[in-house]
Amino acid sequence: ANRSTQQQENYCRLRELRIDLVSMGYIIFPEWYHANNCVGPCRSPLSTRIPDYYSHTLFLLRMHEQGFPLQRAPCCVPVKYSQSVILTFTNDQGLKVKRYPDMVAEACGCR
Amino acid sequence: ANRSTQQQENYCRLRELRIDLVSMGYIIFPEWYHANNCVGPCRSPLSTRIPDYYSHTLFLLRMHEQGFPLQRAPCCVPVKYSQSVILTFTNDQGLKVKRYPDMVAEACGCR
Amino acid sequence: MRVGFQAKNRSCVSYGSSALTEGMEHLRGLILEDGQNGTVQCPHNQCCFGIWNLIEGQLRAQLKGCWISEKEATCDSPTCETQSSEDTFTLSCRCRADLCNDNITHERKRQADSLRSS
Amino acid sequence: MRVGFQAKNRSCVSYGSSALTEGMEHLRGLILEDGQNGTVQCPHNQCCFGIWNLIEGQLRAQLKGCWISEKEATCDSPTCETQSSEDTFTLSCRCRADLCNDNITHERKRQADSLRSS
Repeated sequence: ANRSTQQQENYCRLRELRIDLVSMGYIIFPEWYHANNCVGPCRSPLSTRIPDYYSHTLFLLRMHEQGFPLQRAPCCVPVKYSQSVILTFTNDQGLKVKRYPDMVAEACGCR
Repeated sequence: ANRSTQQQENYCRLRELRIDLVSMGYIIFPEWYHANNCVGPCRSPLSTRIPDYYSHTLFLLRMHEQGFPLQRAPCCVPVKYSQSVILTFTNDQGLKVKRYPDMVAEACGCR
Repeated sequence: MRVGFQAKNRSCVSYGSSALTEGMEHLRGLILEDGQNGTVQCPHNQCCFGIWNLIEGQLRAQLKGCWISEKEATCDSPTCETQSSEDTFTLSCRCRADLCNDNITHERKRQADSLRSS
Repeated sequence: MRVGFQAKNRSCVSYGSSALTEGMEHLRGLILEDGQNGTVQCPHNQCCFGIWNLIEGQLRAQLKGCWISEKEATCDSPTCETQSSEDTFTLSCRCRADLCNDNITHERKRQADSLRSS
């Protein structure tokens, strides 16, 4: 049971990541935010470990396991995002508020 | 112009990949299909190179460029799939036809 | 490309049996149901297919008809030949000529034919 | 968690100016529009915010009000202090106490205050 937990811990999943936005230069608010990131290896079996199941990924992993070299192996990435509001400078030192999609990673998957 | 073309060629994009399904053991048709795959590096600037633009990816790349180590760098993955029909054996040697989503990579993006 | 009047339909031999236990709805119009033998017409870009069991050297048809040929999974062969080189219980083919799926060519049949003709 | 009757609103100093050229709709109800000065009430988990220009040592307010505090971008400080250590033209803060965004504390002001008190 302990070993299985350890394996799950080390599988593709959402981890905390705080991104500093002030250093971007043109962003005023928020100064930073919890963007999070998807981290961890992608390997078989997919279905029992991850809610997002892609047939394409499954077949890529099988090819890989059968010894065929893949130009790009499956990768742990965000499959669901949420949006956020950002206050930035405009080009002429004015202020602008805008809602940006795909700001925060909410769920991960192997693709 | 030539150099720019070369750079685009080397950027994250859809490449042909044929996957053999008969070797999976339980699949009868199709024997193989054009699954395709997303291959190539992800780097700034994102917006001019790729139609699918993610704020999350943009900020990850900026962090990376500013010298902060990322646990997982942006990765070139399918962002759009299409479905396909597969004919397989059932557990008791019967036959089963099913439509599977996410079979074919149709578009790529950096996530 | 628009399909003109010249584009002939594909004719495939059809056979439906109880072997198909799930997903009949995906093959509606592409096979005849309930053990009927006959011919079905499908768009000219479709493949014919067939699945047989090989029992004591005898082929027993399981399913025949038109296959849903999507752009990403076409068929190349004009004749129905088994892809598998192994000694399997189930033989299958997809092919792209009218009525090409009537019978399947397989190793043991080919060996027997060449023995007979020599 | 349901917000009970005990949960007080947050009061923030509000100031709206023509500096906000785009996206006013996202701050509707969170700032007073058209150069009005006053106080706005927002849910108790929101932050107050303020943006000033620093012109010849004088602070000129650009925008004040409640900030849309989403779970992924909260504010920690009870007082309004500039995050930037650089000598910038624009100063800003977000803070989480009633009316905390009336004025901003910044390096040069702090230096001047400490000189005065010594």
